[in-house]
Amino acid sequence: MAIEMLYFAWVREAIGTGHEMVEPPTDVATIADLIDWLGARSSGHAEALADKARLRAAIDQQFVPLETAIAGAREIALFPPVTGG
Amino acid sequence: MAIEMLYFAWVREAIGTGHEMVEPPTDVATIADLIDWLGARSSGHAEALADKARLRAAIDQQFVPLETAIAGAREIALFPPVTGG
Amino acid sequence: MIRVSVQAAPIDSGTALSYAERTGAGGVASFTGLVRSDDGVTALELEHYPGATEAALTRLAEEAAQRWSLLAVVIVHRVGRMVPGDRVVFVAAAAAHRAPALEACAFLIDRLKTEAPFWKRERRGDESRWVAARASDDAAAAKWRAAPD
Amino acid sequence: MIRVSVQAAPIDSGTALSYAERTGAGGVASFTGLVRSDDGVTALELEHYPGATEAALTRLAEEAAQRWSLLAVVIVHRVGRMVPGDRVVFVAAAAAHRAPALEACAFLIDRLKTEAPFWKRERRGDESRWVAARASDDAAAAKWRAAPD
Repeated sequence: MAIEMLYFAWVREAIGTGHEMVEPPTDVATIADLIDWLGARSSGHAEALADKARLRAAIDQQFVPLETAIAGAREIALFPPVTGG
Repeated sequence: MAIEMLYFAWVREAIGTGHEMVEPPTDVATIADLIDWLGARSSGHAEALADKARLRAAIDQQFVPLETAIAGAREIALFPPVTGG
Repeated sequence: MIRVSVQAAPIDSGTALSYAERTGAGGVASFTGLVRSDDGVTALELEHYPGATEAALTRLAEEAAQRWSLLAVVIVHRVGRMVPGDRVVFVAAAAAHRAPALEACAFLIDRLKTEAPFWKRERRGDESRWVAARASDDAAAAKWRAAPD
Repeated sequence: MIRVSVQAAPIDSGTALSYAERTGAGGVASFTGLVRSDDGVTALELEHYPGATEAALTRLAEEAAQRWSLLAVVIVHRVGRMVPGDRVVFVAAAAAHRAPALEACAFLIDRLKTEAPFWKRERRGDESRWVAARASDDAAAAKWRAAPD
């Protein structure tokens, strides 16, 4: 199943794009699994996604913990903790 | 010694003026004494000054308790509790 | 920077807010009090003690500025006749960070209500009455003395 | 009335404040966050998550409106490039009385800092770095959960 990945801030910069389509295998069950799987795509992915403690995620625009299952997700965003205001 | 009296809000309305010069006798020592003494000047004064619990005062533009001595005061204001803001 | 104004003219919030912003502040908190019409009030008349009012507001602004290391305090209070929707009072506090700005703003309006010599008269059609002071305002002002942080 | 805007254009505080006033409110509290220059920052760049940002701000405004029975909530957040003195964010809460307006305003800015998907990059001359999230912001946001009054 194709998922649209979105990246923001330094995650986007390290990966080199803010947007890509991916098709993870079925054993990629959670966002944490997805992060590990994406890390193998390029050295930029590896650098951006090495430390899960620095990452936050949203599924279909809802903030969720990294343990959340990705089944049914159309859009998943990975980004650093927010710093607005 | 002449004192300039100022009255505000319903105190002013009951007395019928916002301003008058008075010369209290020397046995009028505190603002509370002054209020009692002023109360005899007219029925309007009597009505305005009957209940000290409803009155606040300032000597030379500083808020003070009614027990404060008036010696040396040039301007004394009597008014209800404030309701600004 | 402290700016205090007691005025018969309408309050321009945008301008008043911008005074507080011209100081390199990271955060500006403001409070605007308006004439409500929900209990049938058709007009509000504000009387004050000229001279003493400005002095009281300036002292209040100085106390807040010192207590929270503020970069700016703005207090504007209208007097005279107002109608529902009109601004009665505007206070703003500017600080390097948001917490002191927000706290100081609450302090300013709480203390202004009990310390500045203003008196309100409400009109409802042909009737008119002086507004009574509220115990809840005294309590709100007193809490800033009880817990100096 | 809830009004949320995420915009590249400068924030007009006077207009934003007036949105909150058009509701018969007795009190309107606001907070404005500005770009500081005190640590050598020459420019600030704000990135956000289009769609998700507006949704997060609207949820936050609705939560505040319900919790404090607000008459209006206004949230305006700028994105893109800013310089010191520019307004980054403006929040305002309108209520019948001052206490709920002031509390809701603090709630809005505390929670916005940890819940809305914005990311800041600071420029100092030729250098540029992403701002790290602060534990103190998490603590400020968490206190609104710990003590629901």
